[in-house]
Amino acid sequence: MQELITRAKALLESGEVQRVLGWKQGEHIYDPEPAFFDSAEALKDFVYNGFCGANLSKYMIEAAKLEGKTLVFLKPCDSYSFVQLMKEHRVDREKAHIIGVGCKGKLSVNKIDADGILDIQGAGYPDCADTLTVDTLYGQTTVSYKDAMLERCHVCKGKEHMVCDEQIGESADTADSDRFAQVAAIEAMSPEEKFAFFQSELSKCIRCNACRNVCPACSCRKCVFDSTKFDSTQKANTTSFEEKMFHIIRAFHVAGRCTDCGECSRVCPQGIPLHLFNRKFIKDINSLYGEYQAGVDAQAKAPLTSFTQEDAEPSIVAEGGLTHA
Amino acid sequence: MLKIKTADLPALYERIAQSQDLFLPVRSAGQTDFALWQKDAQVDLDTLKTVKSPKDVFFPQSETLYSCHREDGKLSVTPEELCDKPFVVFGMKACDVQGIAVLDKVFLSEPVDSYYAARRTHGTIVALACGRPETSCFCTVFGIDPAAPEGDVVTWMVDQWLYWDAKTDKGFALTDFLHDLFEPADESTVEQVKTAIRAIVKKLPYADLSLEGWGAQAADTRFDSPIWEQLYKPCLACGTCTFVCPTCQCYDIKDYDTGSGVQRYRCWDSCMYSDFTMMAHGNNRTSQMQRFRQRFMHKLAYFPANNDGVFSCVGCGRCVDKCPSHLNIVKVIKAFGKED
Amino acid sequence: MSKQSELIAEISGVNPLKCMKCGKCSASCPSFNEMDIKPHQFVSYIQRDDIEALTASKSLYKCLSCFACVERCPRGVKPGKLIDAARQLVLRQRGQEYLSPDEVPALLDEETPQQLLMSAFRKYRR
Amino acid sequence: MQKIGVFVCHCGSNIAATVDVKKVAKMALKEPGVCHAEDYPYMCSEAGQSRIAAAIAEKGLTGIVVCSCSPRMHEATFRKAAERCGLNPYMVEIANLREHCSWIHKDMEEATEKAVILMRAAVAKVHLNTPLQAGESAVTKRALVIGGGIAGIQTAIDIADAGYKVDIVEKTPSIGGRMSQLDKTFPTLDCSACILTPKMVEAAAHENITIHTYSEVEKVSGFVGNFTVDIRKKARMVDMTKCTGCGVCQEKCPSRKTANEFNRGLNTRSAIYTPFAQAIPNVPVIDTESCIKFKTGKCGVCAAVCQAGAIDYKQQDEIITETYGAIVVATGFDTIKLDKYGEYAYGQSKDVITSLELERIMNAAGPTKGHLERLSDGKAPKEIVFIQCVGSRCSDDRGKPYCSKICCMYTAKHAMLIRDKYPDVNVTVFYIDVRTPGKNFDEFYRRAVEDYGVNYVKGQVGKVAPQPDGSLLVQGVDLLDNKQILKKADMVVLATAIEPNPDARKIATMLTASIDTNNFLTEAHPKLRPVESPTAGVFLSGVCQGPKDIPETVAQAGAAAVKVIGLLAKDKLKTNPCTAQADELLCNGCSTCANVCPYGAITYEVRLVNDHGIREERRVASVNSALCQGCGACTVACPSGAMDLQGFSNRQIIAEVDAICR
Amino acid sequence: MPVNQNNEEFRPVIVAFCCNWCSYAGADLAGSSRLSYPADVKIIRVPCSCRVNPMFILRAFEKGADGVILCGCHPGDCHYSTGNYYARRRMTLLFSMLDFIGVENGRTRVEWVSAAEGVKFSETMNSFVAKIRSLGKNVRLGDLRCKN
Repeated sequence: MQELITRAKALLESGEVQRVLGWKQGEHIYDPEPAFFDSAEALKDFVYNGFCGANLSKYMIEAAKLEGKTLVFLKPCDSYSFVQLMKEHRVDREKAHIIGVGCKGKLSVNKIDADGILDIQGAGYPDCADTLTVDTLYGQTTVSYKDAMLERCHVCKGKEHMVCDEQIGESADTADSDRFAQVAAIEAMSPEEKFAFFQSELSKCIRCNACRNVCPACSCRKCVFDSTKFDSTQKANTTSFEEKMFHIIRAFHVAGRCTDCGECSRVCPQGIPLHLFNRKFIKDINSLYGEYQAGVDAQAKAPLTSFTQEDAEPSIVAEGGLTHA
Repeated sequence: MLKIKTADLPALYERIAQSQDLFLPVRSAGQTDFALWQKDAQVDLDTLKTVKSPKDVFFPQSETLYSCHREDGKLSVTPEELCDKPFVVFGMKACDVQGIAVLDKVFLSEPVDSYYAARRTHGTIVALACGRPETSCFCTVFGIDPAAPEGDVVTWMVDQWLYWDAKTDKGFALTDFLHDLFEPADESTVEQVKTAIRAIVKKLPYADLSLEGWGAQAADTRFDSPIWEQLYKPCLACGTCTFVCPTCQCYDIKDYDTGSGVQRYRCWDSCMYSDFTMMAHGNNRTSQMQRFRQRFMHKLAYFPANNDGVFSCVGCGRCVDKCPSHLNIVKVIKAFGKED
Repeated sequence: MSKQSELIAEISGVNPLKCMKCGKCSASCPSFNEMDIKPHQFVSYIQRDDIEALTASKSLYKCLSCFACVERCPRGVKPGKLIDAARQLVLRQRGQEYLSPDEVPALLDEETPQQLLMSAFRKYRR
Repeated sequence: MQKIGVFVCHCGSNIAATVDVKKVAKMALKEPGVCHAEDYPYMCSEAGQSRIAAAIAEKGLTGIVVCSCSPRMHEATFRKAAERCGLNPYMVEIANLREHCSWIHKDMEEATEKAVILMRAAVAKVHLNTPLQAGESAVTKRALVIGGGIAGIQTAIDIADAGYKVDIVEKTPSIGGRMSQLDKTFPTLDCSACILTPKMVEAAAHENITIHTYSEVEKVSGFVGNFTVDIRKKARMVDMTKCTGCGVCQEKCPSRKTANEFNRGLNTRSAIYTPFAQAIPNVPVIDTESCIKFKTGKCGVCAAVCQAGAIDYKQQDEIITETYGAIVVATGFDTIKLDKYGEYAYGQSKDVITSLELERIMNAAGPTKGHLERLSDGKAPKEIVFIQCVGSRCSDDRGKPYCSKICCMYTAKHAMLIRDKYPDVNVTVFYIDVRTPGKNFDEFYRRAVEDYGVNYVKGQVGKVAPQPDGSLLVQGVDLLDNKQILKKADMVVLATAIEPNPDARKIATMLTASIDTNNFLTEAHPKLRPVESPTAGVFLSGVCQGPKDIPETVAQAGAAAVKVIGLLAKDKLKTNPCTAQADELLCNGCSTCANVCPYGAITYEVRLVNDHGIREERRVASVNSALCQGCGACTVACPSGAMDLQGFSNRQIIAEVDAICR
Repeated sequence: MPVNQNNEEFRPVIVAFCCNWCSYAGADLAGSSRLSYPADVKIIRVPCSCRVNPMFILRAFEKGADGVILCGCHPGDCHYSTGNYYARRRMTLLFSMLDFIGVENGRTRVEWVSAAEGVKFSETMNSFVAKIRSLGKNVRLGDLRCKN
């Protein structure tokens, strides 16, 4: 972490960058917030630990409007989002100085089953422990680092940064489960079971729009659900239809653009596994149109803006051709 | 003071539900929220904080106000019927009950919101003292005692028992209705529990949060502070904090075309949204900084200014737990504290 | 069409109406001269429902099932399949009156090529 | 709120017999905004239109719905009627009560109920219609003809004669096409070259015609009146400006083993070659695949002998970009491959040939200098069998389902010519039907039979078996005699089916012109618009549209030319106003829409935007409405809904959906 | 709610989006050839199959449609050359998602119908209506407010 601060200070002082986009120390170890630092002095609050899960790419849209360069720290998986945003002309590569920061898996405080958490040891970076020690109001407990990791880290896309000017810190590939296992398990359900599953998950949705607003792919200036263009404006779900409509359309709009960064699931206050929608599309796209990972190549043709003459017919769905693929 | 074995609570729920709707914390798909009790409901009194506050029992996320129907060129308007059946909310915490008190100030002052008033009239609140306060709790900062909530009935969970103390007429009526399920209890046990809770509360990290400088005068002194520019930056402009908050009371009114008519309904709105209070001329708060400032100034300055110093934050800490950017009212209060 | 013609159409999977009377089948047929009803005429019998004449004809058994007509018919009418279907009709009417496999060896002529035997099986009993 | 008038047409009894038109009109009056509704026997008639006009004037209608036949039939009629009354033509919507309702339903109640819903959907849509103005686009006064055969040449000459510039793009080194390969033409037996060559020369010499031979169309963009076409001019390796056409290079070329395409591979040619003597331009090309210089680097004979110094081994393909107002497709045909017809022994015996090969054999400039001889041994044949319908009228995958149309006549011609020149040769024709509709066609065929003694046998050939003695045993059938025929022949000629040029599909795709399952280009209307493609500005000439003989081809070529002239005569074209529009306040500038636009109509610009008081520079999409054809692909690709389509807007379609589902 | 098996009484609401150049003309041809199909089908004309936004399809279901079918030009024959290829990908993914969340997959369909295929148009509509009748009312995707 000190290395990051030193480098950031140097870049700020040399005038190379005007500001630093990173994470700021919160009240506890587990609540750092994304923050802009304008001065070397401000960097005293800079923090980088296992709880810095927030993907800073989306903040670069606003940063692109500011004078001068912004130094941004991107974890390997965040860098996919930045490339995708570059592809969509939403960020300005010229105005970004990207430090690819190492990552050994990010943690979710929600996955630590303890009341009254005061402090957590072992969540630092780069020296993270296999087992986290959790001090609470009601005593001490432990949890393994792996068990406290965000869902996305279990299907880690790897240690490589897709874009950066320099790299600081080691990364670890934390993948230990099949990215599409959950999707396949749902595909194997009967229609009734599928419906019941999503009904119970989506009925929790409070339409806070956190999933949308955190999503680097949902970078529309004005979302269709906020505009009158489709007579689709909704503030709150009134019926179960609206929950589905919102999440299907949201997933559809980011299909082929979603890098599977997992921010939607991370921020959902109701713990809805929203990544399932995106991953279903990714799985279908991979099996129908060839492996495609958004955010790898800013020049690659996106699956929904390209085609081949031999593409599968939509009837493949009714024929069950996608559920066993 | 009465008590009932926790193992017998299902019988109590069933009894209540025989004659009225019962809302209580129910676990579903891994999360606990207040919901209508049904036979197979997984009641969860262990989770301290439901994701959403129980305010939607009185002020639903979305409710129809009236319906219009057109036939043969004529328009008929049918107002939605007001709540006219008694119901019980079981398991509200001290902060949540205070949240309702805040909403009362808004909806029960003139002009009275008849939809809300009808529900308040018919609802009986059974409050539950907080067994294990959480790191994010800071209700005591607002003078709330989590060991002794307000409510029509106040309850405490002690070992295998639920202690039951009716406080109001509604509370006594409910207790009478259920009387055969209870046995008499000793108040001293409850007093011990209260003491224990108060001891934990003192250890909470935000227990000594200072509200100095807030209140009515902050409207003048803190509106133009440069701190806002710094604070709002990580805000994603989502509505999580607003929708989980027990006191946020803003709503939008919209029309839904059902094909055969129009339903006019209202639904929660969030001052964090870019189209909040959007009108024909545009929006009166055009930047996210302004919207962000609005939320906290409303809770900590404007509301007390208009309500005898009562803050419209109850320190439940839900926004602290749920903000995707780990941004929250505690950080805001502290940021200004440091500045002073 | 009568029941029998329909049956033939069903067994053969052939639509006799597709025939354009080009004669390619008859031109291709190695047994043409031995047949009383010529391959290109099969469809006419079926179209005019004269199945009796067809099943009584010599052609039924003169067809070698070489399938040259099936291969070459430009319209997919496949007279070889039609006549095969007619044979099947006859066999069905005749019931169980056919050789059982254990009777065959006794009737075998040393000189008979194996291939002819196979096509004979195909021809007389599917 | 709009003031909407609803006009329900009886269409005589076509609609009124199954739909209660009075009820539809009555129900219309209950719809919001509808202040006038009436029914009338023929809305499209003069009287019907004047009723619409009267209602517009009296009630001050701002939008109208006509419940009638398909909009594809009379939308234009009613739009014009509205326009005459001062109502914007795009304030008219049609509810299709005939094709989509009365004609397919029998039950009156059911049909009426549906008719009311269709009317409602149209009313709901028209509420959201906005007046649209057709834009104008200039017409480039130049036409492109793809293909330099008789069809292309004729079209080009006709257009050029009317005073417009025309370019011909021909793939091979010379114009002339299939017709240049023919010997004589039916039914007059005049020499093909004698009538074609003057046309070729005329085209070459025409001041308005530019010929690009040895060239191919590479890319087409744009739209009617404004096509932009990339043409690849393949490297000839011979400088057109220097070559005198003396032919010495071809004589001296040491590589002489390449199959001669012009002679259908019946003999060989040199690596530097002109396809035939009368070629235009008379400038050879080097076939780099055969040329020793290109294969080994060691040769250069042609350059050494060329006195004009025209040989240029360093020439590269060149791409030129031209703009055109109209494009004519005249890509012609080829004969099908016969590899699936093993029974005819084509490819197995040199003496089984196609009719087109016979044309070359009969031609004085052909491989046998016009002598009828067997290609196997050079002997004169005594017995020749012609087989008709080889690959034509086949419903299987070996051949083509259609009649190739020209075979009956050219076979009669061949038979007649042979009998005329070699009376001792017996000619037998196996046929299925002899089809001779055409002026003097049947007379011509009868002459072959009656005057020249050609033996016509009704029946097909099952097998052609090459015999050890070099003869061919033809096993056929005489259906009229009900006899199988075994005939020894010295030569068998196959009337091979024709198919569209294999490049037709590629070109149709480039032009977004539609094409049928047999790769013939589709006409805009089979009866009324036979020389136009459904794609505006693209016209069809010759066999690319369907099998034709020379007179028909020339006639169609002229017809296509007239259509082109009619188009080029206009200075401006009205453009479809139903184009996409980007809302700059919603646009993210993400380029997704541009990625799916087939017309390149969407560009991006950085613009100062005032978004409810926030002024900032934004990268936003901008639609060139002259290029946009209104497909709507961008509207769905756009995640924020910034892109919308005029005339078919999101809200209009949703209004229709709502009206239908309510 | 029980699933209505081949319920002849049940009159489904079916929205058919037809592209202007092929399928709408195919429907016209079905009409002029008097090839009948149930009146439950209501056609909306769109310029091209690629104009159909998934929002339109969900909207139809929201407002009470029991089935939605999209008809366009055959692949390779699009008037705009590529529109139906985009539509094909979009609809495949949308249908797959609807299937994923448990909506009966027979409720949506895409068919390519050319201007010459009046017979196919009518056959397609007949079979689609039969399918929707067998599936019964759409209860999984409707908005409850539209039912009264």
